[in-house]
Order: sequence, then C-alpha cells, then structure tokens
Amino acid sequence: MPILELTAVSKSFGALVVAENIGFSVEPGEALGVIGPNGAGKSTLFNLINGNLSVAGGTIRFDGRDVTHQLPMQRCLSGMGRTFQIPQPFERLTVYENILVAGAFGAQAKESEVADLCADILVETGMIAKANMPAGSLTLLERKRLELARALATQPKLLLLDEIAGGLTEGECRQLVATIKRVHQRGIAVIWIEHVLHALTAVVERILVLNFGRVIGIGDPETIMASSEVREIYLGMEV
Amino acid sequence: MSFIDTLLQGVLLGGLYALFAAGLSLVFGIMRLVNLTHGDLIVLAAFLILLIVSTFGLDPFLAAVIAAPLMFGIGWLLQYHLLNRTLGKDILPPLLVTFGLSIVIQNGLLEGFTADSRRISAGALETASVNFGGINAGVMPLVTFASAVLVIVALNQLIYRTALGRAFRATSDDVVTASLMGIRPNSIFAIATGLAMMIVTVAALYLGTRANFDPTAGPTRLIYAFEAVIIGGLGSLWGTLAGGIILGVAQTVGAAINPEWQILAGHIAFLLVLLLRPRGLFPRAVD
Amino acid sequence: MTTGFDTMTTEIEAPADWRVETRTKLSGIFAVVSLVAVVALAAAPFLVSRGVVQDLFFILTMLALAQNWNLLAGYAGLISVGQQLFVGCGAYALFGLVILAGLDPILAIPLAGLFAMIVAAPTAFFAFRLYGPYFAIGTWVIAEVGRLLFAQWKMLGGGTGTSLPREATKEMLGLSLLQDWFGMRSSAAADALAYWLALALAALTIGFVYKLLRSKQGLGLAAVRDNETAARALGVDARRLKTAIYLLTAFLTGIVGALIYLQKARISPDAAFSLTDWTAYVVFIVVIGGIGTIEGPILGVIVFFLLQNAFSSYGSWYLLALGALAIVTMLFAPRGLWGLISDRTGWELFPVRRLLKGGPHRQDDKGGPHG
Amino acid sequence: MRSLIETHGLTAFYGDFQAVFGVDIRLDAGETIAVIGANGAGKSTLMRSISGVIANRPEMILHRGEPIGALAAPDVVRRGIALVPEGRKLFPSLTVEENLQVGAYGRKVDGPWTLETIYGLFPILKERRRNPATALSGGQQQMVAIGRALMSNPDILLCDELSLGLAPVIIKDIYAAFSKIRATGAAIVIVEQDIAQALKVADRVYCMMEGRITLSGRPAELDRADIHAAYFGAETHELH
Repeated sequence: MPILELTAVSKSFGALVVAENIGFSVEPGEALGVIGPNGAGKSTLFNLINGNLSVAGGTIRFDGRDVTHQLPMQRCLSGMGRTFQIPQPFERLTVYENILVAGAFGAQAKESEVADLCADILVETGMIAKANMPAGSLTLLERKRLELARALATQPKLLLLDEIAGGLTEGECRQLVATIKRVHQRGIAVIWIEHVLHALTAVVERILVLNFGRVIGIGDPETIMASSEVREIYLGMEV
Repeated sequence: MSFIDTLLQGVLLGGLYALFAAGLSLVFGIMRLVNLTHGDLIVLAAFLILLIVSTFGLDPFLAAVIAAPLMFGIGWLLQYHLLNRTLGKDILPPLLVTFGLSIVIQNGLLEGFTADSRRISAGALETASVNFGGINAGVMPLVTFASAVLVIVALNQLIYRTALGRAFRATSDDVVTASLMGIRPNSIFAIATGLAMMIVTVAALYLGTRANFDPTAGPTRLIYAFEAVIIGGLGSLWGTLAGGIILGVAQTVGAAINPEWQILAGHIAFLLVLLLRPRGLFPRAVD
Repeated sequence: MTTGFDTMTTEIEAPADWRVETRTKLSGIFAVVSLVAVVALAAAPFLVSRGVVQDLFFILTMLALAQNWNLLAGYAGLISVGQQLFVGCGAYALFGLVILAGLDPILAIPLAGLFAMIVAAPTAFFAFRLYGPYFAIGTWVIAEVGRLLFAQWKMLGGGTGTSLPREATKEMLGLSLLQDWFGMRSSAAADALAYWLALALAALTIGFVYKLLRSKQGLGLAAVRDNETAARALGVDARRLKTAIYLLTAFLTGIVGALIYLQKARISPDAAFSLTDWTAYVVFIVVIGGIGTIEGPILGVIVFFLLQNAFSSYGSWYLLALGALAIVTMLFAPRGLWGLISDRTGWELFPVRRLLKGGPHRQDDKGGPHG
Repeated sequence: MRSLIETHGLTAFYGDFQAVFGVDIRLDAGETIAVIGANGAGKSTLMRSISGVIANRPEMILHRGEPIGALAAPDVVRRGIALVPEGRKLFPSLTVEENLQVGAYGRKVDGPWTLETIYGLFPILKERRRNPATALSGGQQQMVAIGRALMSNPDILLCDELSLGLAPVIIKDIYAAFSKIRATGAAIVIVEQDIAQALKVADRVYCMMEGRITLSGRPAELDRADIHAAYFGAETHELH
C-alpha cells in the first residue's frame, strides 16, 4: 500500500490552473524528486498534499486513509512533515524552542520526552550552535535548515521538502544531502522539490516533472533527465 | 397600517446608520484599518457644526458645508501623521492607537463642551412631515435617507469612475505595486480618511439635528456603524446601506414591542446575521 | 551509506547530558523577592490604614484584570475590548446568588467565575467568526448585549441596579474568625478579607499565567502568535488553544468582577459593564507597561495608580493624558516600559525561554556549574 | 557617455538577511540587458532595489549620474523608470483598461505609449478591456503588466521574470512585442530564468548567483559551459 496516493487532484485560482488532474503515488520509504520551472505549481502541490490548500477535485490518501478534507494539523499528526519554501520560523522563539514545538505537538509527546530527540536533531542538521538564538536572527540558509529540523522533529512517515538546497555552498549541500539520505534510510518517505539537480539525484529514486500544474513525466532520474522535453522546459535551453 | 409605519420609520432610521457606516466602510475597504475613533469623530463633527451655528448664527446645513472641509483637514492630518504610522501586518497598533484616541477625543470634548446634552436646531424642518396615503414621514428622516443614498452614489462614482478611485482600489489591492505606479500610499490613505470625515460631517448634521448628543455618544455610533458594515458585508457600499436599513428596522420593530428593547433588537439582528451569514448579506465576490 | 558524500558527513556524537533550563539567576532572586513581597502585602491590613488597604485592593484587582487581558491579547492574539462583559457577568452572578439564592458571598465568587465562563462559550462562537479588528468590536457589541440584558433583570434592580444586603456581607464566611482572632471591626474585617482574596487572586493569576507559558500549551501559544500557518502545519491546534484561553480568562475575569463588586456592594449595569473602567484602563495598563510580558502589567498598574493618585482630580484632563500616553507608547515604545527596561538591562523576571544546555558541544560554554 | 543606470557596490537586505552583495551593473541608452540566474540568485532583489521598492544607500544607484538609491518607488517612477514586477501583480479589483490607466497615475507625459498604442501592441487586450484583470490567461495578464508599465512612457523598462509560468508559445509572443518597445528608444532590463530567451534578445548579459555577478558579457562572447557554471555553480556534470 502506498504511503501517499493522489488521484485526479485539481486546483485553480480564478483562470489560473495550478493543479490539473494530478495522480501519482509514493511507496513507504521511497524518495521522490519533484522538478519543474518556476510557477509550475510545485509548492502548490505541497500545499494541497498537506492541506494548506483545499483541493477542487480528486482525492488524497495518506497512510491508508482518505485525508482529502483533513486540516493540516490532522495530517501532521498522522505523520506528514513539511518544510516551507519561504521559511516560516517562529521568530521570537529560540531555534531549540522551534524544534520543540514540532516535537511536542507534531509527535504528540511531552516536552521532556522529546527534549533529547530535539537536541539530537539540532546536531544532525548542524544547527546546534544556534540552539539558543531567536529564530528571527537566523540567515536565510539557517532558516531553511530550521525548516528541515522542525519537520524532522514531528517524527514523520512522509517528509515534504520544498527547495531547501538553493543557495548552499558545495560543502553545505553535501552535508544536507547526507542528512536527507540518513533520514531516508531510516525508512521515512521523502518528496523533495529541488532546483539543485545534483543534490536531488543523489538521493531520490524517481523524479516527477511538473509544468503548468500537470505531471508531464515521472520515472527514474536518468530517463527523466535524458528526455529532451524535460530539458527544454526545465532549463529553457539545450544544454 | 402601524406595522408599515414602523417599517418605514426603520428604513429611514437605517439611512442615518448608513451615513454613520459609510465612512468606516470606505476606510476599511482601502486600508484595512478599523478606526475605533469613528463614532467620536462623528460627535466631534456635531460639536463643530453646533459651534459654527451658535457662533455665526448660520443654518445648520450651511454650517455643515463649512465644517466638511475642516473635517477633511482633520481626517487628513490624523491619517497622515498618526494612523499611517500604525499600519502594517500587526493589527494591534492601529486598534490600540485608535482606542486611545477615542478616549482622548471624548475627554477633550468633555473639557470643551461639558457633559451636557446638546442639540442642533433645524427650525421648522424638525417637525415638518409629509403624508403618503395615510403614513406620515418626517421631512428630516426623509432628507437623511436621501442624503445617505446620495453619499453612496457619489462615493461609488468616485471609486469606480475617477483616477483617484482607481488609485484607491489599486492601493487597497496591493500597496507595493501601487507605489510602482507612482501612487503615494500615505497620501491616498490620508485623502480617503479625509473623505470619510466629510461623510462623517453629513452624518453628524443629522445626528445633531434629530437627537440629543453629548461627548460620550461616540462609541454607540461606532457600534451601529460597525453593525451596519458587517450585516451588509465588507467592501460593498450598497451592502452598507442595506445593513443600515436592517439595523434600523430591527431597532424600530424592537422599540415598538417594548421601548427598552430598541437597541437590544438591533444587536440581536446583528448576531443573527453573524450566525447565519458570517460574511454579511452582500459580501464582495473576492477576498 | 555507500556514496561519495559520506566522507563529508557530520558525525553525530552521542549527546550526553542535555539539559533544558528556563530559570536564570535573576529570576531565582526575583522569586524570593516576590515571595517576601506577597508576605509583606499579606500583612498590610495590620500595618496600614483602611484607605491604603482599599487602594491596594484596587491595584491588585486591576492587576489581575490586566494579566488576563494580556494573556488574551498579548499571547493569544485575541484583542478583545469586551472584557467588561465578564466583569459584569461575574458581578451580577455574585449579586444574584447572594440576593436571590441566599448563598454566602465567598462561596458565590468561584460560581460567578463559572457563570462568566459559561457566558463566554456562546460568545466565543460568535466572536471567533470575526477576524482581527472585527473581533475587537464584536466582543464589544456582545458586552453591550450583556449590559442591556442585565438591565432587564428587574429582580436585580433593572437599569438602576441594586445593593448587597448588609447582613449578607456581615455574615460572610470567615469574617467572624477574623473578628475573633484579630479583634477587627466588622467593616475592617470585610475589607481585609476582600483584600486577601484579591492578593491571592492576583498572585495566583500571575503564577498560573507563568506556569501556562512555561508549559507545552504555552509553547504552542507562542508558536501560534509568531506564525499560525506554520504552527498548524506542525500539529498545533490553534483554534482549540485560543478558545481555551478565551474561556479561561473569562473565568478569571468573572471572579475578579465578583470580588470587585463584593467590595463595592452596589451594582448597576452601566457600572458593571463599563468599557472605560474594565477594559480601557486595563488596556492602557498593559500597553504602557508592556504587552506580551508578565512584568509589563505589573509595572503598568503601578504607573497607572501613581498617575491616578496624582492627577485624577483633573477629571477628564487626566483621562485625556492617559489616552495620549498610551498612543505615544504604542507608537514609540510598542513593547512598553518593561520593553525599554529589559532592552537596556536584559532582565527577565519571568523567563519562559527554554535554553538548551550541556551536551558535548557546549562543554566550553561559559555559565559555570549552574549552566 | 554617461550611462542611464549604474549600480555601484549595490547591497540589499531583507531585515538581517543580505540578498545582494556588491553588485555593479550598467545600462546604456537604448540598450537591452538581461540578468540571468537561478532561483534565489538575487535578480528580483536587484530589480526591486532599482525601482525603489527596497531602499538602498543613495549613491549605490545612479540614474543619469544622480543618486537615486534612497528614493521611494513613486519618485523613481516619476524619473521614468518603470517595473514589470515578478508575478505580474495586476490589481484584481481593476479591469484590464483600469490596470493600464493606473500605470500612468504618477507620470503623465507625452510619449509613444497611450491606451490606443498599447492596444495596438496587444490587440487581445482591447477585446478584453472591460474584464477584470484576473479573468485573463497568464500570458494576457503579462501583456497587461507590460502595458501598465509602458503607460508612464518610461525611458527605462525593468522586466522581472516575464516568462514565469508561461507556455513557450506565449513567451514567444511576449518577446515578439519587445522589438516594438525597443524601437521607441527605451532601454530595457530583463530578468530571466529562461537563458535561451535572454541570450536571444539582450545586447549584454549579467549572470547572478548567490547575490553576486558571476559572469557578464555579450551573448556571442559567452561560452555555454561558462554560463552553465555561473548559473548553477559547479557539479552540473551529473546532469549529463
């Protein structure tokens, strides 16, 4: 049984169609990459999956249950963790408290039960030195790491990552890839939207290509990247 | 016949409430600012008219014509120098600043005019009435209602037919992009509040000539204005008129049953709308 | 893990001895100081005149109201200007229970709080349909409805109000004990009793708010305040939290209302549901002192009292100045007096920040044995 | 000859976060330049700085030699610099025609662009002039956004991500209008992720990565591999 299954999911804002008849599924423990040009509807797809946006049509099943009409909070509690493309830290809380919110509420535990786990996640995501800083003082890159750390603290079965590698240096990118790989190897399914292709292809088993709110291809990275159609629409140039 | 009479009185009273509300609606529509001082500014305008009438012995209608540009100036200054500084993502500063301002104006008026109830004399017009097939309607309520309709027609013309109106709507949609069109949002907001204060002057004219008022009468007018706006639905001026009428009718019907229930009946109508149609009766299509 | 990236992996060292701390040295000292202060305040009826005790009663009840409004507006983002509804409901419930049901006033106080909370439930249903600024005026309208409805209650004097029967307050629970033990006259004993209740209420409210903010729910509340979308996506039930805070502050505000009117012994709808007395002043206290902190309302109520003592004879000039002061504070020091102080000094008397200490990475950190 | 626009060591911040680090670019009269780069490279921040949405130090941006870095957006528009913002940002409460009219609100000068000439450039807009702007397709909305900026008859037109979310055939239409705009003598800055399109229309190209200019030159002088490296950083070989 897939961990996540979308069937004929649609959404539009006025005349602008942002999701059209989207259908795909993700197996437990699988890592799926999502690529597509700016404005292709990638973040919208995540908002539909996690419930920040309600679908206009179609169904979303998560972990064996129909979650199409569930609130984001409920989906989080049943094991869906996400990061936001534009980081949304709790600015007046410290970095550690940000993680604690996710650990205590998202994983439905007492603060004391997740205190150590949250500290470990800070180490794993390289944020431990900033643990007691207010999240509002973080740089953009640190905020992105905080997004990842918070999503991990909810102890998800499915992790939705929205462009967390952009702007990283080569070394930082490698660390990030290693972290995500470790998470993935613990059996957590991952859907990762990313422009930094070499980071993406180092982790994911399949890639889904989105354009104008439609799935125009899904398959193993080599096949997808070799497709001339993908290369043309994605890069806008023949590389 | 008495039921139709009550209904008519209610509709006409609704004209007054729509006048209270139109300025509030305009300001909220353009800058998402809820001005808790709105009622007190109506009372301030009433005192201003009273002052002009008593000092120069003018007719109240003429006095209102003089007061209107003064109120525009007050509104412009208030918005440009004080309220614009409070606008932003956080709703707390505008609420608390206008709340504080409301107390300041009330107590300023108390110092200036004492706590006595006042009334602006409109002479023979006050008691004049016309008869429609057996139903009497006071001339003042009729004039009030006509003024409300006129104000709303004029505002709609301004908003939908002029360059300034386009700037209003553009700024309301998106402040940053509006500024890329050369629109100065702070000036637009100040002009909008100035206009709202001119409407407030019209409302004050009828408030002052039809009933007694005193420096603490503002908050109740704010509540009526607010109820009319919410009943009608945010962002629609005709909705605001409808909201005023519903409020007026509810109050007169309530009063007809038991004089003590007048205001309560209005509040209950408001709560019912909130219960059944939380976005009001005529909400704007988007947002 | 067999790809080339592994060589770059950050090693996760076994994290030994993580500690989470919120207390600071200063807050420890302050806890002792405040305990001493509470004891000293408790002794006030034996040390100072009745007039001073009555002043202190006023300060403490305003402080309790301010802490409640601060919790509501400063932490839960629910900017209500209708808290007079709960003061009025609590007060009227007390009068109703004492006059109509013959209950002892002391027993009636908690029931009055309960009544205010019961009223708050349908109120929340309506008011929560309004967003942001409209919520504010919505709560005000509902408070008006409350005032008008209680004005219809003829058995409690309708629009003109009524008084508590003298016998009821004279035979209040515990009063005879005070008279016996301390040889107080009955009016002084009644004042002292009300004062002690106010002191306990203010102290408990502060203690409770502090405990709440340090709890998991408090953490969730802070998260919702900072970013509601993110909080919901991380599993925080924002709506339930806000509703709970709304009901809870209604309960406490109702109790304060009952206590205030037990002391006043005379009630009318216009006084008990007064926007100025029970919301405007409270808002000014919180804003001037510093919204969103526990220290702010404490500081604010002291400033408020001093100003009132010095200038209240100027009547409306005083109120005008108070409003202007609140405006100036909001514009130029939006975090209030306490914000100015803590910015300069870094003081936190009620620290809620969870600091992560210990662990292998933090060995070299300063902080000594106490971290 | 003095340039129309010059930036000198331009830095830009969002709060504490620095998005642009010491960028120097130049735009000469009648020229079209393109700024390319991946998501988050700082291209839009650069546009927002020049157009006055983000405040900078005055001397960081010169317009005809005068410092304009600290001017607010309405004052920048009055100097004849108009922005087509990323994501089009049409006013949903306004009709197509009103959106165009509002473009001339702050700067009413005689020039090649009037409602009529803009309808000439994009005839479809005339048919749909009474529609709310949001009822249009993405491509048509982009035409409105361009037309709206042109209504102030700017000497300098800044275009941020014109092809964002548009189908290739529509992108072609949009860029076809560009030759007509250039023919009026306006200087143009385009920001693009679509490298091929940018190379086709620009006289000179700047490539940005992580808030810095990593490459610049005339399209013919630039090597594909260099662009690729400047655009994505290293390690793009895994793509091939």
